[in-house]
Amino acid sequence: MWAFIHKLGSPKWFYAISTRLQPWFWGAAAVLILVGSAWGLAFAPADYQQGNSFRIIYVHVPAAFLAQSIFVSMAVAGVIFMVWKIKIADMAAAMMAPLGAAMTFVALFSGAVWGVPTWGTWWMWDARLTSMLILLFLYFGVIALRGAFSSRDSASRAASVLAMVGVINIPIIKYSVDWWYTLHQPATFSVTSRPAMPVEMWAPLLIMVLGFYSFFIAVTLMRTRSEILRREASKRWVRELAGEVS
Amino acid sequence: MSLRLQARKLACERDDRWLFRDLDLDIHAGEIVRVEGPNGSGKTTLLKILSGQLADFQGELYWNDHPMRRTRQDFLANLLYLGHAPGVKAALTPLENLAWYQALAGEPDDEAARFSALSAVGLAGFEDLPAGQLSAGQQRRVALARLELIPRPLWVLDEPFTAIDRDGVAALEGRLAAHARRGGCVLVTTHHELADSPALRRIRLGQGGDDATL
Amino acid sequence: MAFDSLSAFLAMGGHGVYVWASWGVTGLLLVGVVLHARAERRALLRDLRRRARRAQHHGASDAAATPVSHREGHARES
Amino acid sequence: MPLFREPEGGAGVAIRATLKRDLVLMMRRRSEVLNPLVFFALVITLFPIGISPDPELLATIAPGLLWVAALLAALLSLDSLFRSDYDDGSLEQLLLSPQPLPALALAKVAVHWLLTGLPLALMAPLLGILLSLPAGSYAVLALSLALGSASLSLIGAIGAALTVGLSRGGVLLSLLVLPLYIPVLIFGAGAVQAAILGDGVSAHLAILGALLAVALSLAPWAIAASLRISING
Repeated sequence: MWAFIHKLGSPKWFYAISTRLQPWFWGAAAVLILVGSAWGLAFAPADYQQGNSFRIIYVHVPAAFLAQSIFVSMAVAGVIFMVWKIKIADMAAAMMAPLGAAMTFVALFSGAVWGVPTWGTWWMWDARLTSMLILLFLYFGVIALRGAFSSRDSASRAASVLAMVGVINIPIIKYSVDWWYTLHQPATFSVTSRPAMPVEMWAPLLIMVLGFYSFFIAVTLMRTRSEILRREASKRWVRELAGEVS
Repeated sequence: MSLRLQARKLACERDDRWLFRDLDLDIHAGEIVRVEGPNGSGKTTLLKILSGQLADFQGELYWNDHPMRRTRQDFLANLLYLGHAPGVKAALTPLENLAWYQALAGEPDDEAARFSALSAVGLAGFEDLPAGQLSAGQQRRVALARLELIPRPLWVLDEPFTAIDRDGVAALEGRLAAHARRGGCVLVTTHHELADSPALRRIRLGQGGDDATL
Repeated sequence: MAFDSLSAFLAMGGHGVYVWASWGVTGLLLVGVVLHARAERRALLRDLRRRARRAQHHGASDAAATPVSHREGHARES
Repeated sequence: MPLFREPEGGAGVAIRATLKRDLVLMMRRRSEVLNPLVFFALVITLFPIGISPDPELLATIAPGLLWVAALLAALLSLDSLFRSDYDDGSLEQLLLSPQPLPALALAKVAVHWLLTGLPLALMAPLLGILLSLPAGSYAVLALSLALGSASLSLIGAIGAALTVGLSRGGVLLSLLVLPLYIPVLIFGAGAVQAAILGDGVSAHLAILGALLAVALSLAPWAIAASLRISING
């Protein structure tokens, strides 16, 4: 009986909770990103070495953080789905993947553009950029695998397994790429690893990171709510809800 | 020995369509249970669920009154499943195919038993030919030889009569009846009409599933 | 304020192209994600409402039979 | 025949039988064993033609080329690892045996390595001559490939198990598996490079061994779980 409630009650409960939580995260995301952008773009001091191109850090680093965190979240959701059979976790994982890929792309793009003023080239096989590129392929793999199955349950399980395998590999890939990079490019200037940053520089960065995380949570809540409606369309409460909204 | 496979409130959804819902089953020793229904009604799916291959369903399975999750090992040790595909390697001879199945089932490596199982299904003289050179019906017979070779009380057979000639059908039908008489249990889908007997039960799966009844 | 004038702000000390390109692409992507999520939700609700109306026409019982999501592949010979 | 007999042969018997069966099967279809080797040789032939026959240039890029080509050759044969078993129904029988599935899957992967990874490793020094690979690195090349390709087979088998039920799984398989191959490639090619430079190679080989140990301890479970998913359709 409990299992029954657990299975069927959960999406409805999640829907109600997330409907209430969602505006807060949207608000936080908007405020944090606006404040962080204004501060980072206009008020933070220019870097003594890189000048104003340094301001790319305020989108590059949050996007890179998010890109990695989303993959880890996907794997955690996969574990929750596989072990406790909670479908909400899988819906969230499915909705996160494209956002994660988008964030990886942002990190790659901003990193590449940043490379022009710092290295004088659009692409450098920098350790961080290389890891990001591999992460992008991992995202593509998870998304493609999910799309390839005709049965939704199999698709969910396969994507969960791949996300778990991927998340075990990410640190291995990261360390091996770092090692490979130091071997081939000894003592090259790396864009983001620098001696202590003054507070006027890292405070906006922190705000931007928090803003990006809020944005991620808000988008995931919203899209998971949509996915609930899609998957549970035949359930009574969804039909009633659709009637109310209209 | 006890032999009881139960399903409670079994429901399975495929592509937003219920194959069956609220299906209760109770299968005992000495029974032949024939699953019936039109194409696409979920016969194979039901057999796969009942043989523990599919996880994507609602409801509970019990093996000898214990939840299947906990008795899976014991259940598998009692099960012999024959699927749509015969599971016969074309590049191996019937003898080699059976040897693998023997080892997989934890049976002793016994060549004489393999020979007699093959001759019981009418494949005497074909033991050492690559299975790829046999006809479809003969390949199916290689798979059926497992029924003679591996002692398992619960048989789950998906369309076992496919591609088999008339004599073979009669022999197999007799084989199923004999298994049930000895206290075994057979779960089968087939388009072939089985002769009525007290041991025979039918489960009908209807389109849409609401009318799935015993 | 790190800049004296608007033009200095836009020029970013000669690095304007790179800074604004990065920020622009990021901003566009974030806005795109939000718009996509909203469009997705609206389309879904529209679909659900249409189904609800149809169900009222046909009698409420068989609303469950038609799927919203049209995944590839249909019931194969089972 | 009795109605029921308790399975007495343990997992060891089943594993040995599966090893034997897969070896016999591969031996009867020798072209499947030879194809990756021929592919390996062909790809290595393309590089001097496409880049330059200059021995010095070739020597500097040889470790990477040999490793990448061997990796692709191993990938080529992965798709068929579970495919024929899936098609003829033996895979569902494998899943329904009362033996531990990870161990049986490991047996199949072991055969794959024995007939793909190991031959590729043994063949690589020959192709190294074609690329004027500096002397002194040949043994390391073969050893690193033998060690690394075992990890590749294990990781690749996860992808093969995930895609075996899909009709067009081949391309998807490469997409899933290649990013996961990168650490093995880095340390494998790195070992050969280190041997050429005269540095110690034991660190590289130790890391390759560590990667193999991780793959050996985790991959069989992932493969088993993936096979169960794929059989669901």
